[in-house]
Amino acid sequence: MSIVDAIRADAAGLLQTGRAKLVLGYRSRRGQRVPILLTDAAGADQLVYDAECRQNLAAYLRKPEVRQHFPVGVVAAPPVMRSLVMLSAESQIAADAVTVLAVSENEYHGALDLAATVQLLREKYANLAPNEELLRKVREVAAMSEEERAAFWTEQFSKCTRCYACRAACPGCYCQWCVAKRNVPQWISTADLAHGTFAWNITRAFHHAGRCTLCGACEAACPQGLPLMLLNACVAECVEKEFGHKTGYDLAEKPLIGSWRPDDDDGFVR
Amino acid sequence: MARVGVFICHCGENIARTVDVAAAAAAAAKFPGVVYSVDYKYMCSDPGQQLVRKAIADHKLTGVVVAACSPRMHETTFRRAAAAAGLNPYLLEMANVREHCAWVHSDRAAATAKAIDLIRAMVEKVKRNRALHPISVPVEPTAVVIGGGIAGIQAALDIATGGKKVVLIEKSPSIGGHMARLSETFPTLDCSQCILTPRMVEVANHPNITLMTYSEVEAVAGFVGNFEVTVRRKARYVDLAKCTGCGECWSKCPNKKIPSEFDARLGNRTAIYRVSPQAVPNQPVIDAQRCLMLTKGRCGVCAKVCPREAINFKDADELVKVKAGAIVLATGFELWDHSAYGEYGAGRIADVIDGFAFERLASASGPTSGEIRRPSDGATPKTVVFVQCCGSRDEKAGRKYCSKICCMYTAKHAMLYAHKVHGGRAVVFYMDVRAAGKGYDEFVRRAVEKDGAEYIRGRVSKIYRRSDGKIIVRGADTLAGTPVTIEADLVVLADAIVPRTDAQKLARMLGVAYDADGFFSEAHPKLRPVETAVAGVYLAGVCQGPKDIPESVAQASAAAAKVLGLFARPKLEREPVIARVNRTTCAHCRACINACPYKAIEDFNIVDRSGKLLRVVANVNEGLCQGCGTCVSVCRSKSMDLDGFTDEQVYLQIATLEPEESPLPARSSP
Amino acid sequence: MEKIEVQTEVKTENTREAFDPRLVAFVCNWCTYAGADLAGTSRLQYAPNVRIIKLPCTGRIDPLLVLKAFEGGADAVLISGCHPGDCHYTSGNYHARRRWSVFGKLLAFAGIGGHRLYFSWVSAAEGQKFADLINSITKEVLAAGPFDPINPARRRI
Amino acid sequence: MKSIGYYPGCALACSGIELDLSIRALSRLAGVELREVEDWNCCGASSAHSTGHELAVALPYRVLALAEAQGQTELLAPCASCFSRLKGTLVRLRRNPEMLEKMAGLTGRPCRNSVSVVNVLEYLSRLLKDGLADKLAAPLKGVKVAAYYGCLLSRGEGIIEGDDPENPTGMEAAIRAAGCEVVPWNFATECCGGAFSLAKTEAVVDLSAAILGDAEKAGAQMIVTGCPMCHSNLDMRQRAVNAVGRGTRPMPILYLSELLGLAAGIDPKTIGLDRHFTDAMCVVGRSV
Amino acid sequence: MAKYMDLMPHQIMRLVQIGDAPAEEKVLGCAALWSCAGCLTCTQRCPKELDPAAVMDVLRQMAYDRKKAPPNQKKVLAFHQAFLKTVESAGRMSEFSLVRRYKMASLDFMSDVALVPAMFARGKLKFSDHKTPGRKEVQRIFAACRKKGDR
Repeated sequence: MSIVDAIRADAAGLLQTGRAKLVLGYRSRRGQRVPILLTDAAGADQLVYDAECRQNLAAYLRKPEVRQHFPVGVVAAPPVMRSLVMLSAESQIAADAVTVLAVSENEYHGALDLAATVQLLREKYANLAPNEELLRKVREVAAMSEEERAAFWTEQFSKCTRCYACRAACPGCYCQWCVAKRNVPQWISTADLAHGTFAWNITRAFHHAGRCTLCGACEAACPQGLPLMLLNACVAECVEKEFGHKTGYDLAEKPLIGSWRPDDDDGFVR
Repeated sequence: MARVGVFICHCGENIARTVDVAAAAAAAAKFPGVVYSVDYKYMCSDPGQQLVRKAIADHKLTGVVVAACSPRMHETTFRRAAAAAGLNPYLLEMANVREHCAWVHSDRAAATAKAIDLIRAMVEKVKRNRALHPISVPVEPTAVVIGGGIAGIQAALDIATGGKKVVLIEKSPSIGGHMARLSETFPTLDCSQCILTPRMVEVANHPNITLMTYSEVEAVAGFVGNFEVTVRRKARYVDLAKCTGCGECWSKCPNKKIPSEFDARLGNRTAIYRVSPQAVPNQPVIDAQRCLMLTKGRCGVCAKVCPREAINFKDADELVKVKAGAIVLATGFELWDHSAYGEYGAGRIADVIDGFAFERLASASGPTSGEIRRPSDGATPKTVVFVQCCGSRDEKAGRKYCSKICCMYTAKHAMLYAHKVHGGRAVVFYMDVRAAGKGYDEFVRRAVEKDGAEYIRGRVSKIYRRSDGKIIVRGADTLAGTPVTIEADLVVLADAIVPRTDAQKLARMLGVAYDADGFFSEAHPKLRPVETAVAGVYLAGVCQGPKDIPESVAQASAAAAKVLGLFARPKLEREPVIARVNRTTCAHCRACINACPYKAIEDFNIVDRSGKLLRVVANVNEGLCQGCGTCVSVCRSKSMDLDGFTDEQVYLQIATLEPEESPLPARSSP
Repeated sequence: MEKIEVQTEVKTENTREAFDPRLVAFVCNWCTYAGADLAGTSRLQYAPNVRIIKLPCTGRIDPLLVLKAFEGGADAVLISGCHPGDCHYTSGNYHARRRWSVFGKLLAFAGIGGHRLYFSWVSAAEGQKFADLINSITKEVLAAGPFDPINPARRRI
Repeated sequence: MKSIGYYPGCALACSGIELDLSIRALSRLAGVELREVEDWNCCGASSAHSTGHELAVALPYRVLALAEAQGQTELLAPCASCFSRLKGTLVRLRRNPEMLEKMAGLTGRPCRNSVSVVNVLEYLSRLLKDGLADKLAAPLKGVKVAAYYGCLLSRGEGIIEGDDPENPTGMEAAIRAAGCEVVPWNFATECCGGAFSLAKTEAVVDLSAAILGDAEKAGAQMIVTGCPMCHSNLDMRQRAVNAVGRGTRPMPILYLSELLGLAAGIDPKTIGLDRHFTDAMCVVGRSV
Repeated sequence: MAKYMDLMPHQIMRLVQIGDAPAEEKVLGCAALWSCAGCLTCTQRCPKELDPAAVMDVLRQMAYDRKKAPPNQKKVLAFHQAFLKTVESAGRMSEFSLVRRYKMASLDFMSDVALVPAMFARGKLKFSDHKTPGRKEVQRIFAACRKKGDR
C-alpha cells in the first residue's frame, strides 16, 4: 500500500472510530498543496502527501475552530511532529488531543499518539540531515564584516511589510496577544520604519530560540521572500552548540530560555 | 495629568561641586509634567524633608523625584516623608546624582548634562508609577528550631518563654549537642553538664516547646510566616509514652561492645542505649544496625525485661508536617577528619586523638571517669603534646579559616591535664594564640604561667609511633629557629571546625546561601548577622561560622528576638515589588512557572459560573514572589509585569535617553 | 592609568562637539548598582557617557529593552549583574546569562555585535571594576565610532 | 607495552649499576624492548639546578629533544633524580612555551615536548599488570620488607597519580606480588641526604642511621627502594653508621627491580645482587 | 636536613619577604642553602601552598653567581663544580673523574678512600669516562648558558 493510501486509510479510520473528530492533512488544488480539514471519513481520499507539503499543520491547533474539534489527527512530517511535541511540552495541547499520522518523504509510520511519536523521532529522526544549502548561506552571512551584515539585513528587512504571515504560519506563535500587538508600551513600532521591522524580525527569531524546529513554514509563507530561515538556523545552531538543546524530542522538555545550568557558557561575560 | 515635583540636593558641596544644581533644577522645571522644581542644600535634613512634604501638599504632587544620593542610602527616608504628606510612598523615586554622577566625574558641564538626563529619566518613570501597597501575609506564630545543641536550646527557650510555640528538631536521640560532651568550659572551668543539663530539662518540660528528637528535616515548603516543614521521625523502637527510662533494657542487652559515639569511641554502649545518663529525653533508643532482633530476628531480651512493654520492634519512620512562621537554623558543626594528614599518622595511631576524645577523657562522666589515660594501653601519659591549627589555616590539605575556639580549649586541656596528672608535661604547638575575649588571654597565660604548659610556636611536621610505643612529635620552634623532637605518650590534635556534612542539603531545601566552606551565609556580615537572605529563616551558633559557647548563645537569643519580633504582628508586610499576570493575554506556555526561582507561579484555572474550566493561566503567589522579574523577561506575550519596574516605566526611562525625541506614547489606560 | 587617559580623551571630544558615545547600562539592584555606588563613594573617576538603568535583577532585563536602547540611539549597551552564584534571587543571573548568550549571537548575526553589546558581572564590592569597565567600553566605542550610520535597529525619522 | 624509551642516566652506569641490570633483566623477561636514547647526556642532577637555572633546564631538554627526535613517546628514567629533573623540565616547559622556544635556540634542537616520562615504580607496576605478576614465584615468601620511597619518588613530580605523598603505597603491591610482607614504619619518605654523600657525609650517615634504625625496629629484614642515591647512601654508608655507634644488624638494601628479579627467579648475579656493599646475597641464602 | 642549617627554611622565606640589602646578604651568605638536599618536604607541607624548595634553588643559583657561598660550604661547591666539569667535558658524569675532580678541588683526600677499591671491585667505578659523541654539543650548551650570565 502506498504512503498516501495508508494515510487515507488511517485518517478515515480515526474519524470513523471517533479517535479524531477532525483530521488535518494536505490536499492538492491546481497543483498546489494546501491544507484540508476533514471531519468526514468520506473525504479521506482527497488527502495527499509529498515533499511539496511544506505547511506546518501544527499551526492550526491554536485556532478555536480547530480546538473545538479535539481530539484531532494531524498529518505530520518529522519537523511537524517535533512542533507537536513542543506544543505539548508547552501545555498547548493535551497528550490525548492529537493523533499523529507520522509520515516522511518515503515512509509512513502509522497513526501514533504523542508518546509513540517521541519514540519514533528519537529512534529514526534523532539527527535530521541539516539543510546544507541553508547552513552554507548562514556561514556566508556570518563571514561578512559587521557593516556588511548590518547592510545586508537592513536591505532584507526593508522588504518586510509586517503582514505577519510568518507568525500565522508558525505553530510556535500561539500567543493570543503577540508582543507585536502591544502598544502600552509599544515595544515594536508599527510605523513604516526600519527599526520596527528589525525589532519584529529579531524578536520573532529570538522568541523561537529552543522552540523552532526549522520546518521552514515561516519563510515559505513570507510573500516578500525574506530569508527568515537564516535567523532561525543561526539561533538553532547556537542553542544546539551551546546547550545541546534539540527541540521537540521530549514531552517534558523544559523551555531553553527560562532554564539554566551553572556551567552554561560564561565566556562572553566580562 | 501628572504633577511631578523635582527636588535636587546639593548634599553640601558633594553634589553641587560638580553638578550645577540650579541649572539642573531650571532644566527639570521644563520637563513635561513637572510642576515644581527646586534645589536645596541638604534634602535629607529635617527642613529638607519638610520642603518635600510641603510641596506635595501645596502643589498637589502626584509624583516626586528626589535627585540626591543613592536610593540605597535615603529612599526609605524620602518615601516616609512622602507618606507623611499623604502621597503613596511608591510614587517617589530617586535620581542618583551623587554616587553615579557628581562623585565619579570632574567635568562640570558633562556632569550637569548627565544629572539632567538622570532626572529626566526618573521623571518619566515616576509619571507611570502606580500607588503600591505593602503586601500583608498571615503569620503562623510557631517557630521551628533545627538543631538541639546549646544554640538551638537557647533559641527555643527564649522563643517559648516569649510566649510563642516552638518545635525543636534534633537529629540524634537526645538534645544537648556537643556541649553535653565537654568536661569543663573556658575560661571559668565550670562543669559543662552542670550548666547545660538544667537547660535541657527545661526544654523537655516547657509547655510551649514540642521536642522532636531522633528526627530530621525532610523538606521545607512555603515562605516567611507560612512555612511547612516535613520532619522524618526515625523509628526509635521504644515507645516514649510508656518508657520510664528504668534501664532494665540496656543493662540486659547482650550486645555491649559498641563504641559509643558520645564518648568519642573511647567507651562502649549497648544496642539499646541512652546517649548519656543526662540524655533528654532520658529514654533509650534501639540502634537498628546493631540490634540482634532487628538484624537477625533473634534476642528480644529488652522486650522481655521491659516492665512497661515499651519496646516495639515493628516501629517505623513516620513523616510529620509542621506549620511554622519562622525557622531557626542551629545545626552546629563537626570536627574535620585529621586522617587527611598522612604526616600525622593518617588517623591510624590510637594515641593521637582529637579534642572531643580528650574532653571525654577529662570528663567525670566519661569512660575513664575523668582520669587521663591513653587509649592504646590505658597508661597515664607523662607527656602530652597538643597541636593547634590541625586542618585550620591550611589552604592546602585543610580549611583556610581559623576555627577560633581551638586556642582556648587547648589551653583548657593543658590546664586540666596539669590538674589531673601531677608532674605531667604538656606541650602545645601553635601558629598564633588567638585569645580575644573577656578573660581569655588571662586564661591562656594562666595555663602557661601557673600550670606550666610549654608553648612552642611552630607547626608539627611529623607524628609517628615508635616501636616502644612512644609517640614521636617532630616540629619547628620558629622563635628559637630550631627543629624540636618530643617523645610524647599522647597527642591531642585541635581539629578544625567544619559544618555538618548534611548542612548544605538543608540549605538548598531552604534556599539559604552558604559560603565556600559550607557555613550558612548571613544576610549582611555586619548589620544582619543572624538573618539569612531568605525571609523568616535565622541563624544561631556554629552553623554560621566558628563560635564559642557564649557567642552561640548570644546569637541564638538574637535569632529568638528576631523571631519574636516577626511574631509580634499577626500579619506581615512585604515590599510590594512583585510580578503580576495579565490573565486575558497569558498563553500559559508555563515558561514563567519553570523559570521562577521561588516556585511562586502556579497554574490557575479560569472557570465559568457552572465551574466549567475555560482556560488555564499563570498566577503569582504574592507571598512567595520576591520580585526578581525573571518571569517578566521569559514571557513572550508580555503578559507578565513587575510592579515598581513595569515594562512601561523602564521603556520610558530608555526613551528619554535621546533628548531630541519628544517623550512618548499615550499614557497607559488603567 | 587608563582611567585618566580616557577622561581627558572624552573631555576633549566633548569640547570639540565631536562624537560623544552614548552608553546605556542595564544593571541589577543588588550587585552592579551597588558596585557603581561604591565607585562613587570611592570617588573613582569614569567617563560620563553612561546612563544607568536600575532593575531588580539581570533576570528582569528583557532583550526588547536592549533593542529599545539601540532604537533610542545608544552606541553601546551594557548588561551587568551579580557574579554567578551570588544572585540575590539565587538564579536570575543564570537565566540572564543563557538568554544573553543566545540573544548576543543572534544580534551579532544581524549586524549588531563586537563593540556594541557588553555583558559583565560586577559585584557590590567591585567599584574599581565598574569604573574600569565603563572606561574601557567608552574607549572601545570611541574607537569603533558612532553606531547610527550602520545601525539597522536605529530609529530614523 | 612492547617497547619504551630508556634513559639510564649516569648513575646507572656506575654506582647504581644494579638498578640498570635488574631493570634490563626484568624487561627482557617481560618482553619489553628498552630503546636507549642514543647519545644521551647527563641531566645535570642537583648540581645543575643548584648553580644555574638555564643549564638546569637545557640539559634535560636535550635529552627530551633527542628522545622525541628518535621517535619515542614514552621515556623510562629509572634514576629518581634523573626522573625528577626530566619530568620537572617537561612540566615547566609545558607551562612556559617561550622557554621551549629559547631552549630550542640554545641547544639547536627543536622539540614539541611530546615525550612523557615514566618513573621506575610506575614502570614496574605496569610490567606486573601486563603479566609479569604471573611469572613471579615466591622464593622470598614472608620476608619482612620496609618500603622506602625517599623524597623524589614520594613528592613533587615523583608521586604516582592518586597516591598520598605523606604515606605512599605505590611500591606495596609490587612487594606483595614478590611474596614479601610490607612492614609499617615511619621513615618511608624521610630524606637520606641525597647527593650530599660526598660533601656532607656526616649528615648522610646521620640520616641513614635514623632510617636504618627505624626499619630494624619495625622488624624489617630488608629495605626496598627505587632510587640510586638512596640506595648508595643506605647501602654504602652502613659501615660508617656502625662506626658512629648507631649500627643495626646488616640491612640488605634492594632495588624494587632487584626484588622482583629475584621473585621472577632471575640469577642474583645477573641483576647485580652481588655488587652491594652490605651483603644482599644473604636474602637468597647465598654468600658473595 | 634542617638540623644542619644555620637558618631554618622558614627564616629564609621570611628574609626573602623582607628582601632588603641586609636580608639579602644574610640569605645569600647562609650555609643553609648548601645544606638543602631538595627533598621537597617543605613544598609538600606548606599550608600556604608556597614552593620553598624552588625558592631555595633560585637563591642557591643567585648565591653561586655572586660567589656568596660561605667558605665552610666549599666542599658542596667543590662537588657541584666537579660534577658539572665532568659533565661538560664528557657529556655524562662518571663517578671516578667526579671523585677525582672533587678531591682535587675540596682537598679532602682521605675520606672514603677505603671505599674506592671496593667500588672498582663491584664495577661501580670505572677509570674511563664514557665520553658521548654529543659532548661537543653539551659543551656548547654550557658555553651558551655561561654567556647568558646564567640567570
